[in-house]
Amino acid sequence: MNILDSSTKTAVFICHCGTNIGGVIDISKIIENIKNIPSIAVAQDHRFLCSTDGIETMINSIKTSNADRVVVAACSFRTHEPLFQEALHRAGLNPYLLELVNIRELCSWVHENERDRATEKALKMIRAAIMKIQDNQPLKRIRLPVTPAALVIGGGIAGIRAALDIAEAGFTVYLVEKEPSIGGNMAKLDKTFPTLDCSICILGPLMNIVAHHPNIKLYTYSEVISINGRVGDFSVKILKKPRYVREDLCRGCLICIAKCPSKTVDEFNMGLSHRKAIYVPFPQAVPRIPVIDTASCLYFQKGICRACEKLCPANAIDFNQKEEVVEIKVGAIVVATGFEEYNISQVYEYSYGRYPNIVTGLQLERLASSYGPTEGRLIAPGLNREPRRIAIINCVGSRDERHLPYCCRVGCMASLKHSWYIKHLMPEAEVFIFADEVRASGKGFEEFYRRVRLIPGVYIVKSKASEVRGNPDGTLTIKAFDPAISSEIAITVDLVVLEAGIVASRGTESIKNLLKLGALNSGGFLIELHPKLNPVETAVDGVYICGAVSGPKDIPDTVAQASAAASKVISLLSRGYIETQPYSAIVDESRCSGCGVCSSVCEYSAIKIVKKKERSVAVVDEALCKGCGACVGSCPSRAIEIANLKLNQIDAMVAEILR
Amino acid sequence: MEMEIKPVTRIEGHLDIYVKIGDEDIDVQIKAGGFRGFEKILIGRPIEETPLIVSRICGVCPIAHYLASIKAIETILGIKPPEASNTLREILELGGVIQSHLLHLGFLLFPDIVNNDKETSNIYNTSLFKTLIKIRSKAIRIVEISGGRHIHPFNIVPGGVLRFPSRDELDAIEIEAKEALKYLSELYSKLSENIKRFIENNSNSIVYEKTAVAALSSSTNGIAFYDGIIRVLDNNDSELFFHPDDYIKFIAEEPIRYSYSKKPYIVINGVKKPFRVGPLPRLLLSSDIPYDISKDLYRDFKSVNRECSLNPLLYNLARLIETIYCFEKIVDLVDKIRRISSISRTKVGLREGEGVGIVEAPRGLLIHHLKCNRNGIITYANLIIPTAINIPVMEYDIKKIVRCFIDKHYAKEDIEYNEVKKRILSLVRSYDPCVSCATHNIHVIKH
Amino acid sequence: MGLEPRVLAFTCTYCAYAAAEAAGVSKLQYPPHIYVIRLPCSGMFKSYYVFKALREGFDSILWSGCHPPYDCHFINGNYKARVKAELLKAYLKQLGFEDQRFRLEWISAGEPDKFARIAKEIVEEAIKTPKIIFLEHHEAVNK
Amino acid sequence: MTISIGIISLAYCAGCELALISMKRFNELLARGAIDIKYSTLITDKEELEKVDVLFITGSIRTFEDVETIKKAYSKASKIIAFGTCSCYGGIPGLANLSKREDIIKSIFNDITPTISGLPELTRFVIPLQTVVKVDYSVPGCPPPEPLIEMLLDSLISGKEFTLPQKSVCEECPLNDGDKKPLKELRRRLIALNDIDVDKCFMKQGVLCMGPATLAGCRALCPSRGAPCIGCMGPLPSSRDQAADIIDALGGIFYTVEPLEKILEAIPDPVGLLSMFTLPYSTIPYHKEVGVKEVKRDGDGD
Repeated sequence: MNILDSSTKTAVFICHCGTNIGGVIDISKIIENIKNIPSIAVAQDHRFLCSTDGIETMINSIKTSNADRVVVAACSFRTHEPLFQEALHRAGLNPYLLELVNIRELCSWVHENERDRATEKALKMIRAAIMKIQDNQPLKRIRLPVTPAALVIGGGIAGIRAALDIAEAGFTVYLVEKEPSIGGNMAKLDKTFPTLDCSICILGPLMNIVAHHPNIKLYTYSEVISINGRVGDFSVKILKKPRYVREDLCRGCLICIAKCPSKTVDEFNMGLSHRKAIYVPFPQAVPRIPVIDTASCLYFQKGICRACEKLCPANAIDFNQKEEVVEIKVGAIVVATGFEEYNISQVYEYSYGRYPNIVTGLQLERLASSYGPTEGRLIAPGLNREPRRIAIINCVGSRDERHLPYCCRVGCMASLKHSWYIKHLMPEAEVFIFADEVRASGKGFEEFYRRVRLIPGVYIVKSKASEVRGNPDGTLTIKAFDPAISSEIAITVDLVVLEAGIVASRGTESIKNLLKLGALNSGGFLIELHPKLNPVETAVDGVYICGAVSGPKDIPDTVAQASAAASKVISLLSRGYIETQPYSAIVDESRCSGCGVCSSVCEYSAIKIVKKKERSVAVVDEALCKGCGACVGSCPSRAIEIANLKLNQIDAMVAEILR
Repeated sequence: MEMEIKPVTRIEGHLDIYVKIGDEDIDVQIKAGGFRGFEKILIGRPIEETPLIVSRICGVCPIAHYLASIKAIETILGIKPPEASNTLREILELGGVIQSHLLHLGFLLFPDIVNNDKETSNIYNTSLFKTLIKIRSKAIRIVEISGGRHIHPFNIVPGGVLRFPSRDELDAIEIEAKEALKYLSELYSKLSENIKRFIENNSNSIVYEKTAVAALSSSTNGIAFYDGIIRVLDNNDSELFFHPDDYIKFIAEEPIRYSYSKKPYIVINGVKKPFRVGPLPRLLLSSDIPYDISKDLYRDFKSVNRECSLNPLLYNLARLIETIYCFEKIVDLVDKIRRISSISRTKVGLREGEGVGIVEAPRGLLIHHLKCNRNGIITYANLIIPTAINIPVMEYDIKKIVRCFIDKHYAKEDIEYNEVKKRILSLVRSYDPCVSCATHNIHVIKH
Repeated sequence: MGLEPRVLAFTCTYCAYAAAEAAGVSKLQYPPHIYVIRLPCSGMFKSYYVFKALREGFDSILWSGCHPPYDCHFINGNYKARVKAELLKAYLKQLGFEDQRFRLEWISAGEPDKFARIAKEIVEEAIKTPKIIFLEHHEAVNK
Repeated sequence: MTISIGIISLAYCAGCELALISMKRFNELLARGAIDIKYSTLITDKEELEKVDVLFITGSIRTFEDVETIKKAYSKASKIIAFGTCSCYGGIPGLANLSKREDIIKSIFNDITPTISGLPELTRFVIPLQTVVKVDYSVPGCPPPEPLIEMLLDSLISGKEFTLPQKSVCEECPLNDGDKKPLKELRRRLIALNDIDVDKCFMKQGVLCMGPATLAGCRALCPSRGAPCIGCMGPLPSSRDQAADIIDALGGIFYTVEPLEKILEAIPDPVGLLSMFTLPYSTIPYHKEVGVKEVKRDGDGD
């Protein structure tokens, strides 16, 4: 657009920012220059434009000069754009008719010793902005309604906490858990560090509240299979796997389990014991409704038995149950799919999986648990007796470029806790912790560390173990380099505990793909919107993450994040509407060929190709569009543009700088 | 005396002729205009794009260029296309020859062979023109089915063809060819009479120089357009055969005094000789034709013109016979293609190398010689074009015409300019020179 | 007239532009020949901008965005820019233009020093490289 | 009413002229006397161009002789049509803009320095007609596709304005389903031949197709008959750079390419492949050495 015959009237305000700008740039010279541009209605400077006086001056000048667009040359849009936009609004102008030029950070502060050139550069920047704003359009944020319900994926402590918080605020929550019971990893722990609370004693009550909360609809033994839509309006499909036990009839007497003749490996006890083909994972399971495992059930495998069906007093066994797909609508989604232990059989030097007396940290939790395979007695699996000497190796797979480059954040404290378990159960035992450093940075952690260190018989070897090897008598020898004596040492023990690294749980990837979230290559953890300022938001509006799915965390951090995610959901749902940011992509249908490049490029599924009058054209869902411009950058027809950052506006800036 | 024909009309491209009649000798120079520089353009291009680029050398015979380079590339990559795709290429090549020949008969030569006084003043409104156009449109349809598009086709790729025609499309080729043959048989006697009359009217008794002739030849010494070895008949009637890959030993190019162009010569026993290529040499070199209609016409033609005395105006008649032959061969090939499995392509991979592709273009022998590096990028390209081969011979022929007129009139001042010009033009047009091809890079200029 | 040489920098809002602003906050000095245009994301890369800027008289063009793999605020805009830049560089190279006329750099919001260093480098390079003037089509017939 | 036409040609292959006279419609108009070819060295005997209603100019400008031809012809027609891609955008001969004219001559004449005058001198680089003279209509295509010629003839007969399509080949392409999510990685066309399905969108199969960046009007002739578009129709009206547009699309679609060198394995000749027909028309129309003046700097100054 040629500003010489422009019918627009532009107001320009230049801020001295005290001496921050005015001390370097000759503002009066710039004002003189731009006053000659015909479309300029007013060009003014001010010592502090962001002061109350500055804002009032701006508003008055805009009103008296009848300006219809405004260029402010001052500082960063990040800090000051809302303020100046509000000024425009008060002066009766659409706030998007503002162009803020940063002549402070991008000019006066970085060219302090070159006043003339800095002045020239600032002038060009301002003139370019004047050219650019000629084509700015008034923009409007769009309001869209929000479905007052939320989906929480994952029934561990994070999902439970988030679901409860949202439900307490009065909104419907659908809590989906793939296992037969909620509880997650925390239900497997015996105690929690550093306080040594009984884990299930603090988790169990919450699980029960969830089960009976009027606002929570619980889907256990279920998986999310499809998610469509946008913030405020997601449609979700949940696949309910058949339990073969009718939830409406079962009273939880568990007679069926007692009479079931078939046994198989118990996953909840980490493979350390056996369970029946019909089972509840653990005594405190919620819901307390058994599940038939078809892989080990005699009826499903051989067509015989049906003992459970015959003996069930409630006639709840139903071998004909089928998969069921439930469709729900929600306004927000919380992903809390948690973690699992890294597959440490890949850490070959520690021989996990090759000797029975090598267990992971979580397996030790089960061994120590009163409802575990040994009912709280610490029996070494391969010895059938209590071990006398135990080694704990830290950082197995973690902080290791070959495996997981990051710290698991809980292994150090877990190793101390495990030492405490051992000494608590067997005061005579000796415990060797192999750790090149012990990280104890949380609340009460250092104190716990001191407490464990003072227990006689707990030794910390400040070194990474180099190898674990089995001996013919069933014992194990650990080799390590001890820096304290600058020599290699070898310690023979009865049991080795490997504190395994942590990765995102197996189900996370499919959820990530359904929601188009970002994930890290190592560990598969989901990426937050901003690591500092938006730790529970994601790049997809209306989708939040909490707990170990976004990275290794201990329980307090997980719970805090869960509540944070819940509060984000609550504020979204209670507001009842969303406002889209107005910088969305705009399709020029006279140019669009419907080639589909933009819709394929869009990471937010905001663009669809639809038939309009026999011709295919791209249509943007403004509610989904983030205004990133990936489509603009890829459109071979130059048919799609971002509002107020159109191609000709960039051209105009480029041309003006070169003028 | 000097004479200038600028531009030569009713030929493809810009061609100017300069004749200077001195006291002792006659100097003839043919200047081809236009310049594009394809051999430079080709350097640096990926080999698979080469056929698409060389096709743009000429809009009249793109198919010949296209297929010659495909063959060169396949030699480089060491791949053999499936039989069905080779047959389809041959159909395409024949279709291309027909449409070029009929362009010449129906447009370029047309004003000379139509008796327009009988019908209408608008030669394009004669039934002869309309029929020729109709036949040509059938050839175009055949090319479109086999090559994708009739000017600058795209269906052929290194290793085979992109899309193989469906059963219905093969049927369509057959139907078009058969219909064309029907029209041509009806038209033949009238058309050949007109052409013969034109030849008679313009030949007088000029005896043209006998030169060597060359063409691709099948294993049975028959006409070969797509695949064969090169057969040369020297002006002393001795024969020479060589394989396309050996062309470099037998076909030389050298710069000439008045031109920047390299002109091709055939080397026979160490002697460089100009030679003719095109429809006439093709017919003369062929032992026989196996098809019903064209066999008789061919035998007829051969019996009258047994000697290779070579009146270049006979090119016009040869073109008509060849057109019929090509349609008949297409019918034959469609029949063959139905009987073999229609695998479209063989596997291709890159490698470094060098390859020569030779086909018979409508105007004669066309040679593409390419080299590429291991990334499949062209590093060398040499193209030998039939029109360029014929230009030196055309210059001899024009000299003969002028000489004949001088002999007739004794004094060169008495020569009737327009009469000579008419003769020269009919001669040059008979060769159907394709100057775009010839000037893909060369420049023949006056001094 | 004006500052010579001239460098145009396209920056993404969340990383490179943030770094440019942070360079200002830290008062890191660099030559004033560089002009910054803020785009939402480096994925908005349009090759057209580079051609146009070069043709119209910019001596060098810098395209900058967030570090791969995870920094991009819009998931993978930087990857899209990366592939386009690679093709564009090869294209310009084939047309005989020096590598320094077009640069792609990843600058995170936490690297103001890197922004200042690159700005300085690119201007210094531009000073060493001759200024180019394109012939118009009608000038091709001047002998 | 009879419309007199003339056809002149510059650096060309005659394909455009042939496309015109091979049109059924054109031959009908000829027979009816609605069109009278006043000048064409291909099919008429006239040696000089006389006044005509419509002048078709085919081919690009490569020599000073071409310039003279235009100068002589320009005033003799009431309507000038840049006919064919060479005339509109430079065409394949335009790829010669990658080399200096001296180098072109040298490569062709085998290092024999020309000593004889009379050679029409080459222009510094190939020029598309429409960049140096005003044309009434430009009709791109190599050769111009039948539907477009049909439209042009309609407009000439009826006197209505001729307008080019505004959209890309994808719009007309039967293989375009509005989705370009790649099913395979980007590969070189030759390599892709080994597993390509010619009835599916080529881009999705990881094959460079210029369709998205190429003007419509051909009814997607090549893709609909099994070949990827090579861009002969030139850029869309909003653009001068097919290369820029297709690079953008490729980057958006194939952003996961790893390692990055693979992208250049797939596109080994960016200029030749992405500006095959339009280099002389694009924003940077030639190799730097061909058309760029370099001015040494004294240092950084104001």
